[in-house]
Amino acid sequence: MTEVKSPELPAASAAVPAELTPGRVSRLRPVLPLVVLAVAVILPYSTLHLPGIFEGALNSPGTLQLLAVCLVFGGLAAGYDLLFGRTGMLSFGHALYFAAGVYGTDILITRAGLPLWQAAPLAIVGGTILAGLIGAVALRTIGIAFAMVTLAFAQVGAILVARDFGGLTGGEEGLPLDVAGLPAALVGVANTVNLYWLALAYLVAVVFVVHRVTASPTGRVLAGVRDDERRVGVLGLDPYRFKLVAFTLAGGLAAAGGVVYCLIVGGASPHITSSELTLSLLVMVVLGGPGTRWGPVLGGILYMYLDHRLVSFGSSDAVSALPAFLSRPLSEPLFVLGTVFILAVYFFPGGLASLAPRLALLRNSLRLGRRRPT
Amino acid sequence: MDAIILLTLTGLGLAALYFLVASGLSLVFGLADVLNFAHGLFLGVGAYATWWAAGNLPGAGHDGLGFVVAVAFGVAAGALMAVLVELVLIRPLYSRTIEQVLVTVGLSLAGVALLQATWGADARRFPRPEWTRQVTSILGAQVPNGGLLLIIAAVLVLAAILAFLQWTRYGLIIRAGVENREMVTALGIDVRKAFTLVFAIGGAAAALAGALGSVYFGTVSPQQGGSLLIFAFIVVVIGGMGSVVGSAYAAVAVGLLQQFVNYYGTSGLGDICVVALLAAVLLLRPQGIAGKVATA
Amino acid sequence: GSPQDTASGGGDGAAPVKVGLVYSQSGALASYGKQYIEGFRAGLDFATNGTNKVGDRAIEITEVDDAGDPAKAVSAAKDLIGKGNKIIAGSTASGVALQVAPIAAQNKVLFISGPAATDAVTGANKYTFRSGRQSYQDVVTAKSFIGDPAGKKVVVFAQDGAFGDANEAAVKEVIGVAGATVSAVRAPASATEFTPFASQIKSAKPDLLFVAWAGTTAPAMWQTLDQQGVLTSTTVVTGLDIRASWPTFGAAGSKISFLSHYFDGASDTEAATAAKAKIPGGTLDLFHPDGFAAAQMVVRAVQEGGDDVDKMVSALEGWSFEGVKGTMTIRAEDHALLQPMYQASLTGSGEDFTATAQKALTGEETAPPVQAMKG
Amino acid sequence: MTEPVLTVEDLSVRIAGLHILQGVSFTVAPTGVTVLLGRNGVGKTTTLRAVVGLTPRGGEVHGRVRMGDQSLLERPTHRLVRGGLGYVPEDRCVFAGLTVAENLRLAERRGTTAAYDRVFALFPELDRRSRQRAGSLSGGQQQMLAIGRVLLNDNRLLLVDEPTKGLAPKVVTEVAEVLKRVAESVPVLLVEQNLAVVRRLARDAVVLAAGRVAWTGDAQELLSATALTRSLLGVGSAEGHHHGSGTEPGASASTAGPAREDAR
Amino acid sequence: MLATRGLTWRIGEVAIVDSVHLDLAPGEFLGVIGPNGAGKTSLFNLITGLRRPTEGSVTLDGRDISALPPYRRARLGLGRTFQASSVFGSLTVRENVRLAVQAYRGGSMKLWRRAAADREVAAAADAALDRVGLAHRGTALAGTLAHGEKRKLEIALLLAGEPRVMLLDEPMAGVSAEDVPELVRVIRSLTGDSGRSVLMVEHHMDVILELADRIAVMHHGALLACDTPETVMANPTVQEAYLGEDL
Ligand SMILES: Nc1ncnc2c1ncn2[C@@H]1O[C@H](COP(=O)(O)OP(=O)(O)OP(=O)(O)O)[C@@H](O)[C@H]1O
Ligand SMILES: Nc1ncnc2c1ncn2[C@@H]1O[C@H](COP(=O)(O)OP(=O)(O)OP(=O)(O)O)[C@@H](O)[C@H]1O
Ligand SMILES: [Mg+2]
Ligand SMILES: [Mg+2]
Repeated sequence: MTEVKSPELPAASAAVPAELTPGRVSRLRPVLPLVVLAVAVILPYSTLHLPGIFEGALNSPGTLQLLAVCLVFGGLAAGYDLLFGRTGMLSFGHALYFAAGVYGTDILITRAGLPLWQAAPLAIVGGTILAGLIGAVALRTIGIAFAMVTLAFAQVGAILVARDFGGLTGGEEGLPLDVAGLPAALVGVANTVNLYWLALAYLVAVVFVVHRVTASPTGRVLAGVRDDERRVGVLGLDPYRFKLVAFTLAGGLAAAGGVVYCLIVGGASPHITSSELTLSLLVMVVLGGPGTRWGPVLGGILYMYLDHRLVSFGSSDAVSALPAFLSRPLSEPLFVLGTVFILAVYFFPGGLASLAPRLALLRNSLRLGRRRPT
Repeated sequence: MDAIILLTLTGLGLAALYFLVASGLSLVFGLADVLNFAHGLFLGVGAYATWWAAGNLPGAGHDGLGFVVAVAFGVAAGALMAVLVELVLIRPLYSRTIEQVLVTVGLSLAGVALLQATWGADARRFPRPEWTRQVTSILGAQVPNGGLLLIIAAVLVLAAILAFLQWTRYGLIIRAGVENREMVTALGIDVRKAFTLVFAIGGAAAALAGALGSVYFGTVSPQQGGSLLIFAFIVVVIGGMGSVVGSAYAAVAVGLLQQFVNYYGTSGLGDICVVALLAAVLLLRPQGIAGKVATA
Repeated sequence: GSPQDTASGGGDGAAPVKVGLVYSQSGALASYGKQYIEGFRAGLDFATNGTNKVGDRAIEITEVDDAGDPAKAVSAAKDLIGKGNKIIAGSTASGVALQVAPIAAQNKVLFISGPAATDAVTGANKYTFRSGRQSYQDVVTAKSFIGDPAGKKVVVFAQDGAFGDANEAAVKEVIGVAGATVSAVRAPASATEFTPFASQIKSAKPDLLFVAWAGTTAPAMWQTLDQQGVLTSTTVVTGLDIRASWPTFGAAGSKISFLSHYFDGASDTEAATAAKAKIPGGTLDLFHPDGFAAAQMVVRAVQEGGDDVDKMVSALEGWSFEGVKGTMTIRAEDHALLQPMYQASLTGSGEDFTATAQKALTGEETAPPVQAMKG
Repeated sequence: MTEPVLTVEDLSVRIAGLHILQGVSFTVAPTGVTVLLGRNGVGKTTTLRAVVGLTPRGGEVHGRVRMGDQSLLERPTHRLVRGGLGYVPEDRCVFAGLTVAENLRLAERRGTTAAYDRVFALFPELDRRSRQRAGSLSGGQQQMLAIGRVLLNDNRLLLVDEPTKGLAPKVVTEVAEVLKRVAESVPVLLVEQNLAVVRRLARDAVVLAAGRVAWTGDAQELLSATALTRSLLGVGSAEGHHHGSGTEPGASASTAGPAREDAR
Repeated sequence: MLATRGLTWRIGEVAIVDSVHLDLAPGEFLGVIGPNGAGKTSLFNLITGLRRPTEGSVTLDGRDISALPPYRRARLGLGRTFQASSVFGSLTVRENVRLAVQAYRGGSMKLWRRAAADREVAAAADAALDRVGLAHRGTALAGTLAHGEKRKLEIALLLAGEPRVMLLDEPMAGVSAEDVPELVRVIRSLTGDSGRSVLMVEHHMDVILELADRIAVMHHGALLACDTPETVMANPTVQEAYLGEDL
C-alpha cells in the first residue's frame, strides 16, 4: 500500500484509440454526453413517475433534491479522481476542502451576513488556498505517509469544527444556513429545481475542467507522475510542483462543491468533515473506475443515490415482511451499501467504466460469431 | 507529584489500549500489506463474542476464570472471523492492494451495520470482573486496575508477536511475500497459508483489544471499534509501518502526550497535539519512528 | 408540468391529512427513534380515541428514516413538503432539528421537533414547535439539588462541542446568576481516559458537579469519577438516559443524583396509562412522551387549523394539554414546551435497576427564559 | 533416446487479448542445457512462466506440459517447485527488504539439507554480504543471489531466464561455468541472448519466432550454420558480428556479447 | 563539460563511491566498466541528483550543480537512462515519448491547452521513436512491452530530451543480439558532431570498445583507471578484476 497505482484499465483516453471501438456507437460517442446533458437539463420538466426508483415524479422536489445531491457528489468524485486516479495520490483528507467550502459559505452568510455572491467566491478561494498550503507541506511525503498526513490535517479540521470555537460552526449540531442572504430563487421547496440545475452546472464544470486538465500537457505530466515520479524528475520536470497543482486544483473543485452542497442542504453539519467522507469518495471513484472520464462521476452519483435510497428501502414493507435474520440487516442501509460495494469490487474490477468496453467486447464477439458462417 | 504518577500510569494504560488495537493492525498492514479498515469490526466481534460468552457459554462467566474463558472465546471468534475474511475476501484479490483496502472498507460498513442490526445501536453493559473495577494505590495515586490489566496484556501481546516474528519461519515468508508473492511461490512455499495466519493473529489481537477495551469502557457498542481505529492508525504510522516495536513506542508517546496535555492544557488540545506529532514525525522521518519493514 | 410545481395539499374536506415523520430508524439514535414512534402511535391513538381520524379526515403518516444525517433529513423534508405534507415532525438528533426548522419556515409548514434537546429549536421560527424537553430544563432541574446556590461552588463537566457549550452556558445562566461560582471542566468527546479530568474536578472541590455527557464512553467516565473518589466527595447530578443505559452506570449509579426527563413510573397520568397500554412491552421510556406529545399536537393542529398552517400555529401557541408527563404548555412567545421534570435515584445492580422519583418540578419551575422569535 | 524431462505440447498463452504463444511444442532432454532462443518479445519469458504456473492474472493458458509423468499446468506453483522445478526469473526478483541471508533462508526447503556450501563456493560474495539488504545489492550481485537461492535445493529441472543479463564479463564467465556444472547433474532450460554463453553450454536449442517454434535441434549445429542464425536470430552469424574482427585488442579481451566468438 | 571532484557516497563506514574525479569533455564518449557492485549505477545516481553525495561536487559547464534536485539538473542538459527500465507503464509508448519531448521543450504547466494538438511535440516524439525502431509499437501500453522494447523506449525518452550530457546505464542489457547493432548505431548517432557527451555503463565489451573514446574502470567505488581503450584493456589489474579469463 505504499504506492498508488491505478488498478486495471488506465484508460486515460489515449489508451484506447477511438478507431478501435467499432460500430454505430462510436459515431454516437462524442455526442452521447451532450445528449445525456440535454436530458438532464430538461428532466425537471418531466412528470414521469418511476416507481421504485424515485419516491415521487421526476419533477417533485424530493426527487430533484436527491438528484442534486447525487450530482454534487458525482462532481466531487470526479475532482477527487484528479488526485487519485490521474495522479496516483491517495489523500485521506479531501473532506477538509469540501468542508471548507460548506462551512466557509455557511459561516460567511449566516455569521458574517455576506451575500451569496461574495460568500461563494471567498469560500472557494479560501478552500483553494487551504489546499495549496496543506498540499505544500503534505507533499513532502509520499505514499501512505502522504495519506496519513492529509488525514491528520483533515482530522484537525474536524476537531476544530466539533470544538465550535466562538460558536462559529455550531459544533456537533451543525449550522443551518441563514436564507436571508440568499437570492429568492434558491430558497424554498418550490425552487429545488434551481438547486438541481446548480448542481448539474457544477458537475459539468468539474468534468470539463478535469477533462481539459487531463488532456493538457500538465495532465500528461500528472499521468507520468502516477507511473514513475523519479523518472519525471530525470526528464527535467519537478514532480512536486505538478502534484501541488493537482492537489490545489482538486481542493478548489471540492470547495466549490461544498458551496453548492451547502445551498442544497441548507446548512452544514460536522459529519462532512469526517474521514468517512473521504473514504466514501474513494469508494465512489473505485466503484466508477479510477482514471476514467465518466467512471468517477457515475460512481459518485450511484453511491449517493444508494446511500439515500437505501434508507427508505430498509424501512419499506417488502423488507420488513422478510424473516428477522434477513430484514434486520437489510434495514441497515450501511449493511446493504457495504455489501453492494464489496460485490462491486469483485465483479467490476476497474469500476462501472470497465463495463462499457466489456460490453463492447461481448458485442463484437457476438457479431463475429454471427458473421463467421457466411 | 501524585498527579504526575497518576497521569503517567493512566497514560500508560491508555497507551496499552492503543497498542493492543494497533498491534494487529500493524501486523496485518506491515506484513500482509493490507490497510485493514475492518480492524474495527474485528474489535467489535471480539467484544461482542466475549460479551455473549460471558452470559451464555457454559463454563464462562462474568468474573474470575469464567471471564478468562469468555475472553478466550472472544479471541477465538476474532481470529476465526479474520481467517474467514482473508480466505473469502482478501485472498482472491491478492496483489490488488487498493481493492483489498476497499473491500475492508466495505466490510467495515457492512459488518458494523450487521452488529448493530443484531444487537442494536445502544451500548450494552460489558462484564467487568470485580478486580478491574478497583484501584491500586501506587505511590499515593489511585490507579485503576483496568488500566493495569491493559498494560499487562499489552506487554504480553508485544512479547508474543515478537517471538512469532523472531523465531518462526512465517515471519520471513510473510515479509518476502509482501514484496513479491509470486517469487515466494516460485521458491516452493505456499504463501497463502502464511497470509491467512497473519490475519488470524491480527484478528486475535484485535479481538483481545476489543474485549479488554470493553472491560475498560464498561460497555460494548457497534461503533466502539471504529472510534478507536483512528488513533490506532496514527500509532501505526508514527511507529513505522509494520514495526510492532515501533507501534509500542508510538502508543506510549501518544498515550502520555494525550493524557498530560489534556490535564495541563485545555481540552481538545490533546487530540490536536497527537495529530501534530503525527505530522511532525512524518515530515521529519517519513518512514516512522522504527522505519523499515517488520523489524521484529 | 413545470419544475416549480409542487403538489397541493388537497383542500377537500374528507381528504386524509398528510403528516411526515422524519426521524432515526437506523444509525446511532435508532433506539431514541423507536421510542419516539411508539409514543407517537400511542399518542395518536389516544388523541383520536382510537380512530386515527380528525373529524372524518384520516391522518396519513409517512415515516422517513434520516439515519441521524441532516442532509438526508433535509432531502426527506423537501420530498414530503413537495408531496403536500403540511406537518413534519420527528428529528431525533439536534442537528436534524436545526436544519429542518428553516426548511419548514421557508415553505410555511408546521414542524414539530422531537427528542432533539438543543435550546436553539426554541424560538427558531414561527412554524417550529417542540414536543420534547430542552437542555435548559435539565439544568434547572439540576439546580434544584443544591437548594440555595448563593456562595456555592459548581463545576460543570461536559464534552467539547455545542452540546457541552449549551450545558455550560445554561448552568452559568441558571445557577451562576443565582449566586454560585460556576467553572467548567471540558473533555473531548472522543476521550477514552478520564483520570486527568477526574483529578481536575476533585481538586476544584465543588459543592455540586453537573455532568453533561452522552455517548458510549459514559460508563468509563463514571467508573473513573467513582474510582478517583469524586462521586462520594460531592453531589453529582446528571441526566438519566434511556433504560437500556442504566446498567452501564454500574456501582456508580446509586451515588449519582439524577435529573430526569422521563422514566417509567415518573408520572401517573391518564395519558401515561394509555401510553403504557399501547406501546410494545408496556414499559415507558425516556422519549415515549415526546412522540406522544407530538401526536397530540398534530391532532390539535389539524382540528383547529384544517389545512391552514397559520391557523395551526395559532392553535398551538399557548395551548395547554395533559400529556404523559402531566400538564404541558406551549408558550406562545417562543414555542418552548413547559413541562414537568423529575429528580430521580437509581437502585439495583447487575442488569436490574429501578428508578424512583424523588421530586417532580412543575412546568413553571423549569421554564426557560423567553426567547425572541428568530424567524 | 531417453525420456525427456519436460514435454511441452501445443502450449498457447493469451494475455489481455494478445495471442502471445500460439501452440508451442518442444521437449527438454534429461541431461544438459536446452536453450530457448528468439528475439525480444517472442515469448520466451512467457513460455517459462507458463510452465511454472506464473502466467499473469487474466492470462489464459492452454495445452499440455508434463515433467516426467506429471502434468504441470493445473498444479499450483509452490507444489511444482517442491516437486523439483527450480525457477530463476528474468528480473531476478530478490526480496529487496530482506537481507541476503534471509533471502537464502527463505529458499531452504523443509526435509532437505540446504546446500549452503555449494552456493557459497560458487558465489563467495553472498557469504560476505549476508547481512546486507538484497535491495541494495548491485544488479550482478542480485543475479547471483537469485541463482544461488535456487541452487540451495536439489532440483529435477531448472528454468533459468537470461541469467547473464547485465553481468560483467567476468561474472558472465562465472555464471556460465556454474550453469555448466549444475547442468551436469540437473537438466536446465535456459533463455539466453548471449550466444557465447549459448555456444558454451547448450546442447539442444529451441528457437521461437512470433509465438511459435521456428526451429529445434542441436544447438551447436544452429550456431555454426550462418544462414540459420541469420534467419532465426537475426545475427549475421554466430561467428560474425557487424564489426567483425576489426577491433583487435579489445575484442580479444571481451568475453561477453554476441561478437565475442569471432575473436578466436 | 561534466566533472566530478572527490565525489564520495558512504553508507555507514562503506564508501560505495570513493572520491571519484572524472572529466567529460564536450563530444566525448566515455565508457564506464567495472565489476558488478563497483558503484557505477551509484555514480550515475550521484551525478543526476537522485542521491546526495557525502562529499565532493559535480559541476556542469563549470557550474556547481551538487545542490540541485534532479529535475534542475535535467534542465541543464543532463539526461539518463535506468539500468532497470523505468518507463511510464500506463501510458502508451507514444505518450511516453511525448511527455519527454514536452518536458524538454517547456510548457508543461499548461492546464488549459490540448496536449494532443501540439504537432511539434508529436512530430519530435515520432522522430525519436523512429530512431530507436519502436514506431510500430506507438499505441501499445508501455507496461506491456517486452524487456528489450522497454530498453529501446528508455533510449527514446532520453533522445526526446536532447540532453547535452547523456548517462546510459547498461542500455544493451537484455537487448537481443539482432538489435544490438541497431542500438549501437542509434547511440553513435547521438553523439556525432553534435558536441554531446556520453557516459555509458555497459558490460558488452565490444559495444564499449566500438563506441568509447576513453574507458573508465571502477572497482570498489574508486576509479581504477581512465584512459584510451587500448591502454585500459592492456592494464593487468583491469584484466584481473573485471574481464577475468576468457570464456
Ligand atoms: N502482462 C502482459 N500484458 C500484455 N502483453 C504482455 C504481457 N506480458 C508480456 N506481454 C507481451 O508478450 C510478448 C512476449 O513477452 P516475453 O516477455 O515473453 O518476451 P521475451 O521473449 O522474454 O522477450 P525479452 O527477450 O525481451 O525478454 C511481448 O510482446 C510482450 O509485450
Ligand atoms: N542504498 C544502498 N544501501 C546499501 N548499499 C548499497 C545501496 N545502494 C547501493 N549499494 C551497494 O553499493 C554497491 C554499488 O552498487 P551499484 O548499483 O552502483 O553497482 P553497479 O556498479 O551499478 O553494479 P552492476 O553492474 O551490477 O549494476 C553495491 O555493492 C551495492 O550493494
Ligand atoms: Mg524475457
Ligand atoms: Mg548498475
